[in-house]
Amino acid sequence: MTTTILGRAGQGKNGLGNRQQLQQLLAFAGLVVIFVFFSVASPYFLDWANVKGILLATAVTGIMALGATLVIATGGIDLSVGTGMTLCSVMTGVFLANLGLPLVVGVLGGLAIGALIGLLNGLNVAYLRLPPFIATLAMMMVAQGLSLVISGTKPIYFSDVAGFGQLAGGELVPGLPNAVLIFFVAAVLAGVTLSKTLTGRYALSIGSNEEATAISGVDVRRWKVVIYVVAGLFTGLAGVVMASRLNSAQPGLGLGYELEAIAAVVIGGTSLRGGKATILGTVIGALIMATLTNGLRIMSIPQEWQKVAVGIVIVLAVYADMLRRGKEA
Amino acid sequence: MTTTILGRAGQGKNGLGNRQQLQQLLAFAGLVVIFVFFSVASPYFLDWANVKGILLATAVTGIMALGATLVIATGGIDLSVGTGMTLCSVMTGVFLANLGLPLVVGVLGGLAIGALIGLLNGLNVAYLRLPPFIATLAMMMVAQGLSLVISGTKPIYFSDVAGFGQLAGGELVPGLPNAVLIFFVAAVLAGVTLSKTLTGRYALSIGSNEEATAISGVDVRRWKVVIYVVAGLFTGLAGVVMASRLNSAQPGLGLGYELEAIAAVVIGGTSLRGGKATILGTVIGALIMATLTNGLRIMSIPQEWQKVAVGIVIVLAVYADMLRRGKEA
Amino acid sequence: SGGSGSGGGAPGTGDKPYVALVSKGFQHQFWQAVKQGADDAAAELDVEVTFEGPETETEVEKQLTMLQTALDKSPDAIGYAALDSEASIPMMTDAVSRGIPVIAFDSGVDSDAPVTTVSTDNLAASAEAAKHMAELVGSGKIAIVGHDQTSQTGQQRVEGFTQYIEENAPDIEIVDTQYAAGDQLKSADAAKAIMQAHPDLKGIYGTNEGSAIGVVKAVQESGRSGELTVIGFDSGTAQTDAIRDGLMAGAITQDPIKMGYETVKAAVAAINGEEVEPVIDSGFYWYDETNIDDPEIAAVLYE
Amino acid sequence: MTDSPALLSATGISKSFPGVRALDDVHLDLRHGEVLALVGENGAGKSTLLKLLSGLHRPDAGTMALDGTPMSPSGPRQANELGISVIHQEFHLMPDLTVAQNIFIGREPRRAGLLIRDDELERRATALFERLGIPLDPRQPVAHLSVAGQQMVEIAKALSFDARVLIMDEPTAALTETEVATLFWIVRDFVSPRTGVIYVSHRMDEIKEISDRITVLRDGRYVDTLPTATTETREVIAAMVGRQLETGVRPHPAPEVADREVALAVRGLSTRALLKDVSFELRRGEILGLAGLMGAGRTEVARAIIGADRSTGVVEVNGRPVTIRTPADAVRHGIGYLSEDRKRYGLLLDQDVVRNVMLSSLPGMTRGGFVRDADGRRVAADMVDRLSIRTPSVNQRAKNLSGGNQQKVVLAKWLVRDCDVLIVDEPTRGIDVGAKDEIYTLLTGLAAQGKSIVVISSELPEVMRLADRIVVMCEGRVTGTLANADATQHHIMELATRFGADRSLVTTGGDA
Ligand SMILES: Nc1ncnc2c1ncn2[C@@H]1O[C@H](COP(=O)(O)OP(=O)(O)OP(=O)(O)O)[C@@H](O)[C@H]1O
Ligand SMILES: Nc1ncnc2c1ncn2[C@@H]1O[C@H](COP(=O)(O)OP(=O)(O)OP(=O)(O)O)[C@@H](O)[C@H]1O
Ligand SMILES: O[C@@H]1[C@@H](O)[C@H](O)OC[C@H]1O
Ligand SMILES: [Mg+2]
Ligand SMILES: [Mg+2]
Repeated sequence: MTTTILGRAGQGKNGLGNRQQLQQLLAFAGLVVIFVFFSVASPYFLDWANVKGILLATAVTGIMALGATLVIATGGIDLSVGTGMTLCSVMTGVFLANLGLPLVVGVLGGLAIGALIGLLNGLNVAYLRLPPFIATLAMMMVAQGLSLVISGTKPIYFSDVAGFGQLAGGELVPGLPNAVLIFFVAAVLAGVTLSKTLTGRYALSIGSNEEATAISGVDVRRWKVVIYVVAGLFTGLAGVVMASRLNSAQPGLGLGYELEAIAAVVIGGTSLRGGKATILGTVIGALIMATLTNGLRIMSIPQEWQKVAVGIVIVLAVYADMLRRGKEA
Repeated sequence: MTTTILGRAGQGKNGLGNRQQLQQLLAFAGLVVIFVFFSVASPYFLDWANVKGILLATAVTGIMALGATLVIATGGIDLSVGTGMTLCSVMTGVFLANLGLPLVVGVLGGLAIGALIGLLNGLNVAYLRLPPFIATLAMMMVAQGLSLVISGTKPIYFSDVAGFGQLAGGELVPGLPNAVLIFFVAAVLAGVTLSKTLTGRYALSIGSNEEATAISGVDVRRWKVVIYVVAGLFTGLAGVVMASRLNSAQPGLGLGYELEAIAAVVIGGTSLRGGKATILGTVIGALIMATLTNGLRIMSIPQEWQKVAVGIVIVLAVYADMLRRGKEA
Repeated sequence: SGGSGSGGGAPGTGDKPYVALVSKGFQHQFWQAVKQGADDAAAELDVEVTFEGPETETEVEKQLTMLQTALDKSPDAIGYAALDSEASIPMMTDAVSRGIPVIAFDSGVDSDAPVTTVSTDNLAASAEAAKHMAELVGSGKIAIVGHDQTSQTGQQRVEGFTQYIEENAPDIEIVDTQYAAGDQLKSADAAKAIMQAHPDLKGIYGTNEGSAIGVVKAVQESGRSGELTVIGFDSGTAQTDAIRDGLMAGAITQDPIKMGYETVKAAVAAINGEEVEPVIDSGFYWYDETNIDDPEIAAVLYE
Repeated sequence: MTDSPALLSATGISKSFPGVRALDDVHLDLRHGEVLALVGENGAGKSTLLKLLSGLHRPDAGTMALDGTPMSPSGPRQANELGISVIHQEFHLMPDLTVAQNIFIGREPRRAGLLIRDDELERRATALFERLGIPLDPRQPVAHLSVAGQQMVEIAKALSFDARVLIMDEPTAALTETEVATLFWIVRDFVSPRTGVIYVSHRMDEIKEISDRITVLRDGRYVDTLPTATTETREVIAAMVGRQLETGVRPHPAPEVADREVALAVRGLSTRALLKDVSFELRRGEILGLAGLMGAGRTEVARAIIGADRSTGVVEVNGRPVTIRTPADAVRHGIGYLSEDRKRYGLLLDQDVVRNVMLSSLPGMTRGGFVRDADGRRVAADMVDRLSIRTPSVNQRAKNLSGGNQQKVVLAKWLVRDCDVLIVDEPTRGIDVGAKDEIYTLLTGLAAQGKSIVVISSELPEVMRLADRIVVMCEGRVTGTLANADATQHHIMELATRFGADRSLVTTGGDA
């Protein structure tokens, strides 16, 4: 749908699969260029400790971005991932620290809250037919408010919840923090969901042509709800990981994360118009953002210039990526 | 495009013109309901001082939302309005307070910076074919960074610039702050632009079907640039009004305004998919947001619950509005 | 939540005096502590109090709108923590002309309008932090993780610190200052990057609660606990725990509860036409492992 | 014939849309083993009737029955389950999904109930294409297919169900004769004593060839059902339009244009994908036909000329070489292009007739920078009149018009723009016989006024009827140019298949 008449040279030589693989490789190339640049610019950059830092910095936003990718695939948008994540953190805190439920129950509870947020988003979008922007904007505010109300505007600490901090901070794979491991596993799950399950297939189909999908006998409304619920599960996971990493639930946090998550998705090559999405792209998009920020900091570029630099690099990276793909956004 | 086969009863009774008038009237009814509710709930609400406060609170976001409406009509999005507005404030400060240029020159300079921001956005979107989300996200960061760099991260005060504060604060029409007057005049200009000029017509055509518009002989790329530049002018105007209202340019401000502006546009009934837009709707959307916030504050609803309430009311308002329009978003 | 005693009806409609507080924020524990102090005073002095503030400390315009709405409720007094010391002057003058006394808190305004100013001297407080940093580090490289680049508080917390080091500790070099909006995760990421770029870094100063906890997190995650001197600002459970666990050398705390309390008290005095001191210093304290449980310190720390 | 109930019947059907009574007490019955043609002018209500049968819309009144059992499908899926398979006039495809994914959407084979087996999906699609003789690549994204390719996907999709009733709404509008032949072979193969086909078309020769009986609608009302074998085309048309019509006449000997100046010259036009060294000249007042099989590159020539695609070569307007990088440049040089794909490249579906008709001519309809909507409405009303566009008002949205009427709106847009050179690509796609003739008259009239026209059409009779000269293409090359007098179907087909190498519906081209 996004192919414009101008400059459609060289289109469609390969099937969708090949093209997308190619495109991801190229986005990956962009990431590599950034990596190489910083490695040359700073001797401290290519340290495992620093790379680990980048990966950790990617994890939470990255997990949110995975869910957002599914929603964006339908042509929707999810503005509630940031504060929704916070609400999941807070509820995990309520379950574990306040109510003293077992670890597993608390974590599943956190995920369930995410699913619930997704369910409400999905119902509002699919059955009330609200524009996703409105439905999830409203949810963003409601979740933000509820986080504060429920927590009494105070952080909830997990200090007494044995093992909770290890969820994100431990290293099941030596040298690799669990948060990063969780991110990667979640990415694989999201990838399989997108490309191998009905949820993903219908997400793409709805994003490609909602009316035609409905006419083809797919229960579009039901599947939209499913898609938002699945996205909500990722929000829940992000909330749990966040809480574990901070060993506390911070009710005031979250606003602004949604934009970062969506940016990661779009930089990765997923179209906001729906129909086209790539999880690998999203992972790379999230890594590009985190790497840029880290690299500029390592180079001690003054904060105000960092913003300018990130903006310019994003334009360059996405443009270069598109050039190679034959200007087909 | 959002109409699905399910439940599209009653569509297309009238031409586009009539339908849109109707829809705006109904959104207006929503605003009236909110107004009546708060008037009954609080004795302070219907005070002219308070209504003036609401209008003032609407002005800056409202002006930004006007420009955003044009961009959204094309199916694009402008994330740079918030920090772009700040950069225009800061530059107005540089022109007037630092360089001591004449008032008119400084104000026109501020507008010109807005146009420049729009020009860059437009070029990136039209000629580099970047997704509007990416192009304007990058601009959002660049503008934020530059505001800090140029101002040296300190506010620029206009205390010595005679008459500047009067621009927004004065009352050409007694009882009505100029900022509000400027907003209304800008809204009329935007309305005329949208419905009566080539810029607006082509914006809607591009949003409706970009490829068909191009094949029809419209120079889509050039017009996109024009549209973003016009939107940038509104950003510039918002910056000047903001600076005048605060009698200072606050370099740290701006982030988050873009979401509010876009929300006003969407609540007003303009579709993020493009092709449908209404300036009156945007004005009403902006008023709904400001009125809600104000009313809840006047009722001294605890701040955390305010968010929850605003979220819920937005869902209700938009849903009710859609119901009456026959579920056609 | 809400204003204490706001009960069912809107504040100001009852017969109790009504004091509207417009602060710089409300989600931070610091502001919640201010609010608590205000609520305490309200209960004690039998007045109604409302408390609100914008989400971040850059939102100057949002705060002005809040102030405007507060004035529209015709309160008997206004408490105001200005994000920008000049932008609100016309509104405060307006309040004064309507006979509504204004109490400034947290930071002052460049105007005669306020009856009094209840605040922390942030320059002095951060110099105190620097003094302890200098003593603990002796010489070498240190860095700062700031919480806000544009607000007066944010800037003074860096300025006071830097000035002290430059003037009194020639052997110490501040190699980097990065800002991370007081977000714990982002502050942690920033601190890590700084540590990475300066392997021989000896200390980091975090300018508010979120920044300080982020720095602790970064040191912990890099496995360098004990090697770096971390100095924080404000309190909150995470910070006090970090000090008890030896992860943080110490921190400056203000006395937010007193700040809130004194603000409301001064407001009531002004309403009653009583004389009020032009400046009320709500004070600040250095606390570390050694004095954290002292009663006078414990009293000013909050969770 | 028999007293067993009809395979599919509809009685007393009425359906209204706001401002339009689309169907009024219509009935229809499809017998076992027959192909029933459904004909009528544009906007007569054919598509609406089919949408009722397939559950896309609900009738306001009337009943429908399948094998005598009353039915009222609640939606397309239920219609499918009942054994009714429909190829709608408007495609319902997901452009970002592959051909195979489109065909089996909603019926994906899965492993352990969870993971979609795309290999199996492709295998099934391949098998289906082999059975139907359709050269499609199952892994191709639909976005990369031409209109004809998309049409074939719709056909394959409809046949992938185990249907008893196959309903086809103008399936051949986008197809050339070879593909039509394939389709007819498929239809004949499908028909058995337990099945039946409803076939909508404006092409009378096809109806003659494929159908057993013909049901005629006019203005939303039932007119008659006629046995094909014993009915003259003339009579069918008379029933459709309610009067006698002269059709199929070749123009008077072409006017002598050879000595007129060249309005448009194309020299050595090539594209990376397909075109190789395409050259031709178009003179003032001339109608030039472009003929060829599907994928021959006619559309691509047009798109290259107007700058919609990148190409190399020279385009001269009035003897001067011009640089055309975008369609806007082309229009500036007086060249307009009516696309074969009205939905994608022609219409603003969400906007009304006025805005669509004005789109190409807006700058000329402004005063002092302001658009004069009154002008637009007047012009649109005039066009609605001239082209007999069936619409309740000029403020009707394009998407609510019938297919043929949409096509007329696109045509109207270009007539209003009044270009010196007009390239029309399948200009009468979906337009009924009567209106077709009016459009032919209109085009010849334009040429008589000195406009130059390129007609691209997959219907050879159309090209032969209109064109003074015919350029025939095959695989991106010009294989011959014929004067109207020398052009016979046989002759053209010979040139159109001159290379005879493997063609594919998959119009990606490039690596041939
Ligand atoms: N959704 C709709 N809303 C309003 N009017 C409609 C709608 N669908 C069809 N119509 C109108 O109903 C009438 C019948 O349309 P229909 O599409 O059935 O005609 P048709 O016989 O298929 O014509 P064609 O040969 O042009 O395809 C037309 O006047 C059309 O404008
Ligand atoms: N809608 C389209 N989108 C993208 N490419 C197209 C489109 N239409 C045609 N093409 C390109 O044009 C080339 C040749 O097909 P073209 O449409 O020009 O042939 P044609 O002779 O007009 O036949 P037909 O239109 O019947 O398919 C194809 O290789 C294809 O790449
Ligand atoms: O300005 C505030 C400051 O006074 C407090 O110490 O921490 C939070 C800040 O936002
Ligand atoms: Mg039809
Ligand atoms: Mg063609």
